[in-house]
Amino acid sequence: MAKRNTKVDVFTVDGVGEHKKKFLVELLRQMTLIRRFEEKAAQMYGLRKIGGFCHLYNGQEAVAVGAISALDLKHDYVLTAYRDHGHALAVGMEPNAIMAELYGKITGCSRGKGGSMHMFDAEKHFLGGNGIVGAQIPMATGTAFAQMYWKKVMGEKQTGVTLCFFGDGAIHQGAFHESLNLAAVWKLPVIYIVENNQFGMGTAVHRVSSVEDFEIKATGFDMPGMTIDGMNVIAVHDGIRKAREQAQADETPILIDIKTYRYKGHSMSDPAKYRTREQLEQFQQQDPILVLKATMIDAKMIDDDEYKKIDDDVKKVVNESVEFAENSDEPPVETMYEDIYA
Amino acid sequence: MAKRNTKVDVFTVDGVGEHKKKFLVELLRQMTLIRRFEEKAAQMYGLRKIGGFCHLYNGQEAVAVGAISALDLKHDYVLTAYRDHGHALAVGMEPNAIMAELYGKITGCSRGKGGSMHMFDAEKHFLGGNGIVGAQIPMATGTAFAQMYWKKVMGEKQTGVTLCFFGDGAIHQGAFHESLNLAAVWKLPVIYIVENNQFGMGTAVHRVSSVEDFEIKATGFDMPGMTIDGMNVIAVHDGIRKAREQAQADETPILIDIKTYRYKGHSMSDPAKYRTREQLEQFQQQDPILVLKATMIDAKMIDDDEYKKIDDDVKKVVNESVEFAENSDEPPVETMYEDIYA
Amino acid sequence: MAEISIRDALNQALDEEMARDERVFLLGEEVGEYNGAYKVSRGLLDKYGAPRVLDTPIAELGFTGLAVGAATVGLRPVVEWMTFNFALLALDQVINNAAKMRHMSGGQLNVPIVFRGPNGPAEYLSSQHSQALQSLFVHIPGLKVASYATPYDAKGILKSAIRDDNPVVLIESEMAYAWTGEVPDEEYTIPLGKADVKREGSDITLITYSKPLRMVLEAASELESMGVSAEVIDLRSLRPLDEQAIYASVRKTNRAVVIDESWPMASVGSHVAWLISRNCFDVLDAQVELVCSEDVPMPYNHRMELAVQPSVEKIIDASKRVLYME
Amino acid sequence: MAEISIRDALNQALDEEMARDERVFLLGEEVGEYNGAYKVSRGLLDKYGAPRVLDTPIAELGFTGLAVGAATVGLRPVVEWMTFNFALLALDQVINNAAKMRHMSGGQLNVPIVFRGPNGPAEYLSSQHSQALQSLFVHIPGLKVASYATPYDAKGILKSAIRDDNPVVLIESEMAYAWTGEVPDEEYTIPLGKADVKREGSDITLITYSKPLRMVLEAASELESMGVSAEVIDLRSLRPLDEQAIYASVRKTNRAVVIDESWPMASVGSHVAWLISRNCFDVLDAQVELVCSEDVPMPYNHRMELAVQPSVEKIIDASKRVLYME
Ligand SMILES: Cc1ncc(C[n+]2csc(CCOP(=O)(O)OP(=O)(O)O)c2C)c(N)n1
Ligand SMILES: Cc1ncc(C[n+]2csc(CCOP(=O)(O)OP(=O)(O)O)c2C)c(N)n1
Ligand SMILES: [Mg+2]
Ligand SMILES: [Mg+2]
Repeated sequence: MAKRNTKVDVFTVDGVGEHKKKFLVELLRQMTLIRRFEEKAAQMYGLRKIGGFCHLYNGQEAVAVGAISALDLKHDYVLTAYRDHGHALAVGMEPNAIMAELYGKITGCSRGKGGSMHMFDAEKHFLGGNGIVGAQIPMATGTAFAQMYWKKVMGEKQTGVTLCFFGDGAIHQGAFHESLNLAAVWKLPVIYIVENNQFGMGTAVHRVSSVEDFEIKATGFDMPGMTIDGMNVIAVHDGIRKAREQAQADETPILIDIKTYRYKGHSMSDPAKYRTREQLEQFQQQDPILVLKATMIDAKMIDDDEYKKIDDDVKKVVNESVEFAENSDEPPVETMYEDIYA
Repeated sequence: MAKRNTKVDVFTVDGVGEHKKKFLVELLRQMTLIRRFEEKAAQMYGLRKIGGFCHLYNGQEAVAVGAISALDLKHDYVLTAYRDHGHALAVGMEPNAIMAELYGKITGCSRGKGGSMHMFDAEKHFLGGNGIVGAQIPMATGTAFAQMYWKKVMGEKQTGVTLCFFGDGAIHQGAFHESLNLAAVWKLPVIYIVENNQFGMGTAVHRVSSVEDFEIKATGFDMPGMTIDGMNVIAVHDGIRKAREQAQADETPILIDIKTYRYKGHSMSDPAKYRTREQLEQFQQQDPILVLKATMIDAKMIDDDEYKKIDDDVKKVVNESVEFAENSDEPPVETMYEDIYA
Repeated sequence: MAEISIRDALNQALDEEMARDERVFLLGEEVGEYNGAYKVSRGLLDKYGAPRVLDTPIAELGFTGLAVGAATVGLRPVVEWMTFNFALLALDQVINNAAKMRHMSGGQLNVPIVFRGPNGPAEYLSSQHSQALQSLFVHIPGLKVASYATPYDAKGILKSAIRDDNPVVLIESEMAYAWTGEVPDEEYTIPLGKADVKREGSDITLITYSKPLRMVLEAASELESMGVSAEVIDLRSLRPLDEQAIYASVRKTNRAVVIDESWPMASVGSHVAWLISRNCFDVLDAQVELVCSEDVPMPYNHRMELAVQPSVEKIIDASKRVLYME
Repeated sequence: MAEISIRDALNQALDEEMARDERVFLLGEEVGEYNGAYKVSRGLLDKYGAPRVLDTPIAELGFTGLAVGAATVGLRPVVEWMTFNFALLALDQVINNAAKMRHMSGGQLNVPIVFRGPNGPAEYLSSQHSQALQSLFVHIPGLKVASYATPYDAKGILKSAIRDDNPVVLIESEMAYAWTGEVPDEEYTIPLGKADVKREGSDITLITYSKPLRMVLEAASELESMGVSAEVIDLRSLRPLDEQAIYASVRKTNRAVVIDESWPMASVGSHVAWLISRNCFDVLDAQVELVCSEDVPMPYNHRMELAVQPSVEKIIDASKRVLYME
């Protein structure tokens, strides 16, 4: 009764890889937009313009941006949990609609019904925004099922893959295990991405998990697995692009553990006393925005002025979203009876 | 994104190993008792003395008998699913109480309330008999938790392990995955035994599972795993004895895949058309009773006459259990209000 | 008109809808090769093949959630739960996802899905396998819930449910799958949300749904022989409830008994009984009685099993109380 | 007597019972190092250490079932569900195992366990996080269910629940954790199963439990200023229900309004309203009214959130209807 080897390799990329400036600037812009958006959301939360649970994405930007930039959202789908502002921005949703949703306004993407945890954009193939830890995993397996079905049954030529994001905490839900088996047996094109930010609320990964590298769980489903450096947006992009190709070519699900870190508390009400200043600083030294910026400066693709312009543009967009939200109407109370039955 | 090795070794034992005659005769007797009991139950079901779902254990006798014979039921616990007559007999419950329960009589172990799927004997540390596929897995993790707790918190010197039996079908339930992680993190002395009889109802293992050797799932929890030849009762006994020692010494859960086969349909109403005569016969050639008997004859521990005497004794016990059940009273209808709240 | 069983009526509905719309597919444990634990899906795998008919692993939460996800992008899954007892494992996906997805997305996503399977007591199964769990679903806004106790209703309602753009939970009964009745040869559907007067009467209204319907009709005949004219309403739809049909009848008879095989507390039955008590207060000549299952887990022993459930005798007794008959 | 919050009353109850009985332990997400998502378990990990206070993985089905198993062999777990919304994942273990183990084993096994945590709407949380789910538990024989809305009741009831040999579900409310009130310095318990008259009156009975109690008392004051004397009954225990206490009051006032923050259909509220309608039929001067949440999933927007829930105004309106006041 011995144990098996559970070592993994972390995939990363040195320098800019094979990428062009235009593309990397776009990644940089998106990450900066998310960072600035979250800073503003925190500020507005402090002013009580936003209420309830508000889970910020600071520190994890490279995951959503790197992964989603590898998709074709005409065909692919994205699902995630309640920490969803970053993904919503990365799929290209309007900051206005997201900020207005945080304000609970009728102009919000979910008409003020969903709030922070429930961003959706059906047209952009972004299906939320789920508040129950792990509950998006079966659903995402289902959108991948539809992608298989459209091809096999309905003869569609081009169908995509589904990207399913969830946290290191969610991995212990039975829903994860049931879904991976279903996806493996039915050969569904779904890429399961653990956004392994080291904590589920106040609980460090090792306190509730017997393995810290989740790629290893793929073995139990005879499924390919991978581990990616999540502070490096290029690594995330390249890794997910390969995974996407493999998922389609081999008709297989893939499990990917992306190592990242959340800078803020779990939600706005969490002072995050359960971790050390040192750990936080260690990750902030690999900040995904700074890393990409530095890499691009090294590669002479960008300079500080150019970055400042990006940042200024982004700040303007974010400020406008606040203005938009402020000026939007509250939903008429009668709308509480709407959007329930089709 | 490669896959890992998922090969396993099957543990078995040649000949009688290091066992004495007396012990092996007892294993033989228990397996024969179960076989004869189930044959009688089938017969009584045909006569409508027994109703509902009735899941027989024919073919799998070596699993319950081999495993439970490795326990100390003063300290250890056993939990299983609805296919539970064999385990009930193996822990030493009275055939009378089991048959009466099948008849729904007040003298049944569960006072006629549980029936075939819900055999219990609290004194013998047999905690059911659970009808929901996989639902005993968290519960068994809980009795192992209590075993740890008694030692750590309450200072008890000697506490045992928990044996948790479940089917190859149950392994895809989220409950399995959640339990294994809990047991691994909290170092609980639980031995998870997959009674891998190749089918969950009419569904062959490979049709609903991406792996056929479930030992491999231990890897995802960094837990020891093992695979045992379940048609060989000595192998099961020796394997579980070792696992029990390791679970206690190393304070660890262990996952064991025991390869076996069910001779009858899933329940009495199933004609089992989903499998081939050949497959059935192939397993019947390794019938656990015949194998042990042959091994013992080879080792000159027993002869045909001696076996016939065992069989005759067992048949008598089984016939008496029918008589007991026939002559027992129906539960008074008012007892339906009893046994609900303590 | 052909005389067929509820089992076959459901099979026809599935078959016709799968033929009509390629997006409709069926999944669940043993629905394919085994032709269904209760043979409702007989022949469909042969006819449509995988993945239109899919045998799932025993993973209720996972395959239910998978179907919910597939529905949000336009497929139309029919999920068979082998029994509702096992659906408790899937409740999170039904309540937190299926019932809320349209709402949380501000109307962007629909979830056109059917959840169905046998519910309530069968025989000799003990407490984990004999639960009538509809009240848990009826409680939840965002779901529709319906039932049937005749082949005609079964076929028409299942077809409507499959075409509905909302999550619809259909409660069936193992004991009733073999019940037969006439079903038109032409295609038809029955709108969700409509109760049906299964027998007209003037002295008392008996309100029920699903399996107890038969026993209620029997009780009505027996009442007739006692000189009492009972109207029998089959609710069929539980969410939404056809309140107008209920009140119209009670306003005529001034007396009502609700018959529900659920446990009493926080049940469909006690809810309907309160609705009548409240909305017909001015015309009620007696309290509204509820005949339901005893408030106990179901025992295995068959005599006790029967004693736990509603019976013709219990219905007559309740009717007599409401009619002030001794 | 000290003036403390419900949060601290619960904390004291846990602390005292853990000190009294080594078999009592607490498990749940974030109950240990984080001191509880809502700080109910503050200090307990420091005082008792692991494994008496255990931070679990996010695996509601698994850790709930683990606790059920531990209870069957004599430990006395207190399971904290971070909120009841997440308990839907654990329902199989609660309904099919905890509530049935004693029954299926013919009385051999007890399951002395407490399930507790916040239930019902808080603020700005949308539909997956704002559900009052008690009706799903109250429906199930084999469970006990109770609630509290004062520190005194909270402490006394939690202590009784921990000492009870049955599975007890305790519904709490995030919004009420900070509510304060007097709690005796001496040890005490409150028996499960007993309602409490929180205010005496003679013209109308207002029946409620849990968080709405405050609002009901406010409504009662307002009614008083209108010349109406309202009696307020806090059910506290939902299963079993203290029916006698309810009927005794209604037989005095002849009028009743039930206030429940659940959805209406198949709810605790409509059940109690029917019980009164049936068992006080002879003395009721008006229909029994139910003030509950709107039958919709909870929106995030705060104005709508408030509009969905019961309010003082809605209670007054319902009371007026029952009193035939315009
Ligand atoms: C089923 C369920 N249980 C508990 C919660 C409460 N909760 C919300 S977030 C969270 C931690 C999740 O951690 P992780 O999956 O690592 O995601 P992260 O917050 O780190 O992005 C918990 C316990 C929930 N929302 N759903
Ligand atoms: C949660 C749940 N789902 C479905 C069922 C119906 N069911 C009973 S046994 C069974 C097959 C189980 O197969 P396996 O675990 O391999 O055990 P075996 O019958 O082979 O011993 C199924 C699907 C159930 N009892 N519980
Ligand atoms: Mg995390
Ligand atoms: Mg099997």
